[in-house]
Amino acid sequence: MTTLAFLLTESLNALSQAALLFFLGVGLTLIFGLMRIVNFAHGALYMLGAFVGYSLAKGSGNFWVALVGAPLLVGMFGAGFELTVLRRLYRRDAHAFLMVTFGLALVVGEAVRLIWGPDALQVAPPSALAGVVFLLDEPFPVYRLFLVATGIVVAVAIWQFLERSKLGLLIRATSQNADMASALGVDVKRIRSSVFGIGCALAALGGVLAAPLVTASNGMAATVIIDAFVIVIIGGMGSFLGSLIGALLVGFVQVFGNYYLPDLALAFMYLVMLAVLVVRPGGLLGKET
Amino acid sequence: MSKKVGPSRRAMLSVGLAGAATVASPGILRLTAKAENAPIKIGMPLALTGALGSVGQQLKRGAELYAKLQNAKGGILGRPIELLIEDTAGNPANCVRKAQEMVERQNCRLFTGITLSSEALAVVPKLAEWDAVFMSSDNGDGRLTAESFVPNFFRANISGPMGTRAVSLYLRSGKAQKFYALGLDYAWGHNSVQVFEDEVKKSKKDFLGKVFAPTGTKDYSSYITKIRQSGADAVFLVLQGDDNNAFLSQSQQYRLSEKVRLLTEIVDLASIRAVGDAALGLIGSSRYSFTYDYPLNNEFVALWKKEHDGAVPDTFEGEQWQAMKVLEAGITKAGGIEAAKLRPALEDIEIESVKGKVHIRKCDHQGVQQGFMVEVVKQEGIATPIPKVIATFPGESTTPKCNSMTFDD
Amino acid sequence: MRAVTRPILIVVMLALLLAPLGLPPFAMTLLTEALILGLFAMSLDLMVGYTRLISFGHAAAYGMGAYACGWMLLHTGMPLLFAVFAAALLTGVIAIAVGWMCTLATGISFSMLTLAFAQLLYAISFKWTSVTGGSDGLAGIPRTSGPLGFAALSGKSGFYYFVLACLVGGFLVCFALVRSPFGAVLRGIRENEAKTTALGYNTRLYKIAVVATSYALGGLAGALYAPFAGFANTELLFWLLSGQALIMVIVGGAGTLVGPILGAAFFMLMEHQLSSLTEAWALYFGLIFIAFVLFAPQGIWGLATAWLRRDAKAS
Amino acid sequence: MALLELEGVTRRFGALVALDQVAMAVEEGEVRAVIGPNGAGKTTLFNVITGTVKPSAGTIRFAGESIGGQPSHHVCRLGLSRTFQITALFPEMSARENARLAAQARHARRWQPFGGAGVFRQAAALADAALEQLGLTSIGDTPAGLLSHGDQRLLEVAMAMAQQPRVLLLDEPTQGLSVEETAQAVDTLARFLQASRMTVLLVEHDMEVVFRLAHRITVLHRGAVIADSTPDAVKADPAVQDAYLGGFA
Repeated sequence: MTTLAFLLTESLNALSQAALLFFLGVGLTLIFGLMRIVNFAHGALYMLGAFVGYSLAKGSGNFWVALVGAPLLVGMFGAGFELTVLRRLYRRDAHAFLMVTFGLALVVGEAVRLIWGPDALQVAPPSALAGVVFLLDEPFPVYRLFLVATGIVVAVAIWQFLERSKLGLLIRATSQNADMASALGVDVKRIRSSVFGIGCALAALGGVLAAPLVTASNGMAATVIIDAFVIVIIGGMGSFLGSLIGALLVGFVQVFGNYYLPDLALAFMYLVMLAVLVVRPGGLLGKET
Repeated sequence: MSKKVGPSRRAMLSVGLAGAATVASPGILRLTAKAENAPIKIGMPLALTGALGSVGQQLKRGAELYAKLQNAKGGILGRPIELLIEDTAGNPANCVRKAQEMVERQNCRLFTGITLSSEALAVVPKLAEWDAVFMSSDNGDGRLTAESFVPNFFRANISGPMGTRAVSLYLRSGKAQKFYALGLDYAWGHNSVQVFEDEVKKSKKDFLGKVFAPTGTKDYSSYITKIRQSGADAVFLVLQGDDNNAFLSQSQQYRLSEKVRLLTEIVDLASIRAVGDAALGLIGSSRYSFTYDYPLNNEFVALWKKEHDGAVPDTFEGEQWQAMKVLEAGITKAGGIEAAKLRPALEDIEIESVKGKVHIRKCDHQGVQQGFMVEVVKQEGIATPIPKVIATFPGESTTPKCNSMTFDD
Repeated sequence: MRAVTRPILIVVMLALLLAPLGLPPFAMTLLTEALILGLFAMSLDLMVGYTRLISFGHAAAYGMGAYACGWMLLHTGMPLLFAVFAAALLTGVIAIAVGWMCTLATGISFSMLTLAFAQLLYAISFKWTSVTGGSDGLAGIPRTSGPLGFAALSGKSGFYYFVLACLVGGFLVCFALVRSPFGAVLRGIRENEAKTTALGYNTRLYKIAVVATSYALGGLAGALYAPFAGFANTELLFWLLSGQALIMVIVGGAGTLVGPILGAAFFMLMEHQLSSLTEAWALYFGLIFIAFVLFAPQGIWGLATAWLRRDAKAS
Repeated sequence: MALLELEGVTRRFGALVALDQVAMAVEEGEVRAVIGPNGAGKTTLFNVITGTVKPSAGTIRFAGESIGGQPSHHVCRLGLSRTFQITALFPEMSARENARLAAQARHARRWQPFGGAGVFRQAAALADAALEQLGLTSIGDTPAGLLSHGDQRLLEVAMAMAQQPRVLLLDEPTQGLSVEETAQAVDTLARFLQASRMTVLLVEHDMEVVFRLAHRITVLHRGAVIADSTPDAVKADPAVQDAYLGGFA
């Protein structure tokens, strides 16, 4: 393998991981930006996405159905949870959200185990994406290129949504100041439900897309929630661009770090986070808290 | 690291404790009085949920079928078997607490099925105090019969080093010359990779390098790149659960097996089901395979299918079944379950099991048994690939020296 | 209020003192573990309830205490009494550095820095095999009895009394602390940190001090756990335990000291009993937390005091 | 010598010059107001004096000691106490506890981690005195968060006073109050200032309030001092009228 081929394939690997991390992080950061909620159930919803995706793919025989359907269903579930439970808590302190989302994580995790069983389940990529392409004579999985492309598409879509659409504008206004927004006649309640739903849908999208790489398994929630936190914190809580940068930074450091210093694999993310926070306590693009 | 404990001193201590406990505790006196038909309680603090919940569930099913059939035959020594099954979620703190509850509240003195090595290592030092015997059915950590050995511990299953040894014996006659190894970054991974490295070097082949990934790794691309760059003919994998599934799925997407032969320390059905065709061509040792053609095994598989709507028994279902059989033989021979009687009865016992002869050797309580090599292949009429037995090795050649994890030749 | 709770606390104290005489062995085992976890949760309450320093990494304190104590008991032959306190002290000293770093940030960033430290320790516990035993952890940790007639501590009831004494001692320390001038400043930081600084308090020093105290007491709990369970392993440093500790504090009632002790006992006993009844225990466990948030926002201690108050009014 | 003296104090935020060579001397017992249009640098001036923002250049002397660039908790302990433009209180504590915590900050054993009855007693005495000075004794046990807006503003002043400061810095004490509330608060403040002979540095938007309370006025415009005189002289100054007062006088 030439050095150039090595750098190219590893960079693409890093980008594909960054895409998966981004789906997790951006949902979390949107929710935080708007509602100041640290959603501990984010990992569980990611897992739910993978399992719902499994069933949809199996039932329809079509991965694309899963790719669209799972985020939709999980997003609706999230919006429903906001409507029924979270809505009652906005006047309460952070403790309430912490515990209620922790509770939700346990409930979703166990429900997945009860419905789909304890064994890991296979979600194969669609046949169009199952092959390899040769990049500088080295085989590279098409599926990973697809992840990179999806990451770019979703990032651009969210960015345009926030910048251009009316709801996006309202979300940005409400993130700045909820009282002012409601004084302007904005229906804050509806925005909160939508954003919580969108955040959960993005987590589920991450889950469906990760499933062909790691299978749908009961253990997948435990580790990703921390990854998502780290990315969001590195980028700055509530910052869309920050979550993108955080995901890229962690993706590259992890992939190259695993290669050059595998002994530190467990520590890279935290070292990056420590370094960033010591220099900029609010995260790279965050406001000082 | 933990010191080596001479069995004799601990043994004497536990006998002494047993005596003292019998005198001191009215509960035990009451129980011994009606021990004739009191149930035999077997404690199983299992990881039924959590990342290794799949393994815990297998152990549970294996034990439950055994207990059901054996109780239908009148139990052991005319006493019914009562399984005390509890979930630990794979957390050693829960495991120790649940086990302690079984001892203190239910007066349970037999354990099996403790799922994770970390759980087993936490429980094992307490066995003497509890005066309890622990028959391992899935713990692979070589240390349990080496540095961490205690007299009340027995292992009916194939250990990590034994699995690795089977792989290396198989390779001696193979064409592959250059090897690389990838293990999980914890005790089991390190031990097994070490055994493998020694074996490769002993057989005068090239060991090109090794790398360890932490449990919970989701992206194996960097490790796959390392394997590809090493130029090895074959890579030895010591992976488990989600990590194993992730690696196999991703290496298939990289077409890794077209270039490098994949060898693994442990092949099990749950993993094959999870990754499907990505497991095809995988060669590895198996702790138990339903495909092993042997009268007792065929009988067991038939029983299992009848009970479970035609499903075949998985690795740890078979292992747990065998562990129960060993325990049964020991209890029958000892005429009771008291550790002081059961321990000598189990030492040097030999039974016919689903995997052939199993002999619990006296020196470190390891069950000496055949090693199996399987290859994952497609079979007509079955959707998921199956592990086919391609070689067996006698127990004498796959079991390490007493109280160690290494091999002489 | 105080007039109502004080006699109750005295009765509970007496019951705890007499427990070994009447309780069966396993109830004693559970009670001892509940008290250890209670001490751990109470130590976190100093940060969460009294200073609004929400730590996502308190497992670091527990794990450090457990490993340090376990290592000393296994390798130095130091008696139990000294090893436990030395481990707590060591945890507190290391926490000064941790506190210094983490208090560079505030709010959620503070929480994440504590998490980062805990996870780095978790990674270290895997790698520093010669001291921590790697993934196997330290097993077979003895309760080495000491000189000066402290042999009784290694027995079942003796150890229970030792744990009880540590919990009561820890409680008195916390109780005095939160009612002292120092504690008044902590309340100030909790309610409005910028204002507290403007009044002329060097709030960062107070925060570092409270982190160190909290970790030292959390370390004490961990140091008791190691000889109690006989092992120390990486799970004790994992973030899941940090999350659980936070839940114990909130479910019990943050900022009450007694509440988190009850919360810890509730959490542990609930998990233990539920998981015996059903494999789907996590489902019910999660629903209980959600119900608590919705219907008992003040936590267990809030429920208990409200009930006592009503009782007192009725009589 | 003046109690608080500023010389050539400059503060830049990037290209923006928020304070430009500000010089000013506040005598003991004087009530000095700083006025100026929005963005003139009034709040930055407060922040520079109290140490929340470091000056880019210049010296600040308090009772002869240079305090420029010292951390705010240190500056505060020397005897400069401030209030904030946006009410900053401890909402769950009673008014008395708010003032007591403020007084405690001046106590040598403010950090004592046990007991502390003596510390509390002494601080409470100062707190009660300060509440009395501002006419808040009757609401001493009410949680600060539940007080009326006017009382909250006065409580802030009481908290500053409980610290027995040598200079009191008031940042828009009537900010956010209604007309009636303002009138009441200004009455109370005027009575209190007269009785206490406190040295005060005051930033205020409401010109009526300024002319009622201040002995002397400094006018800031784009970070620079454009006038520094008695209220009447400032009212008459055409430069000030141009820059700021408009048609007020």
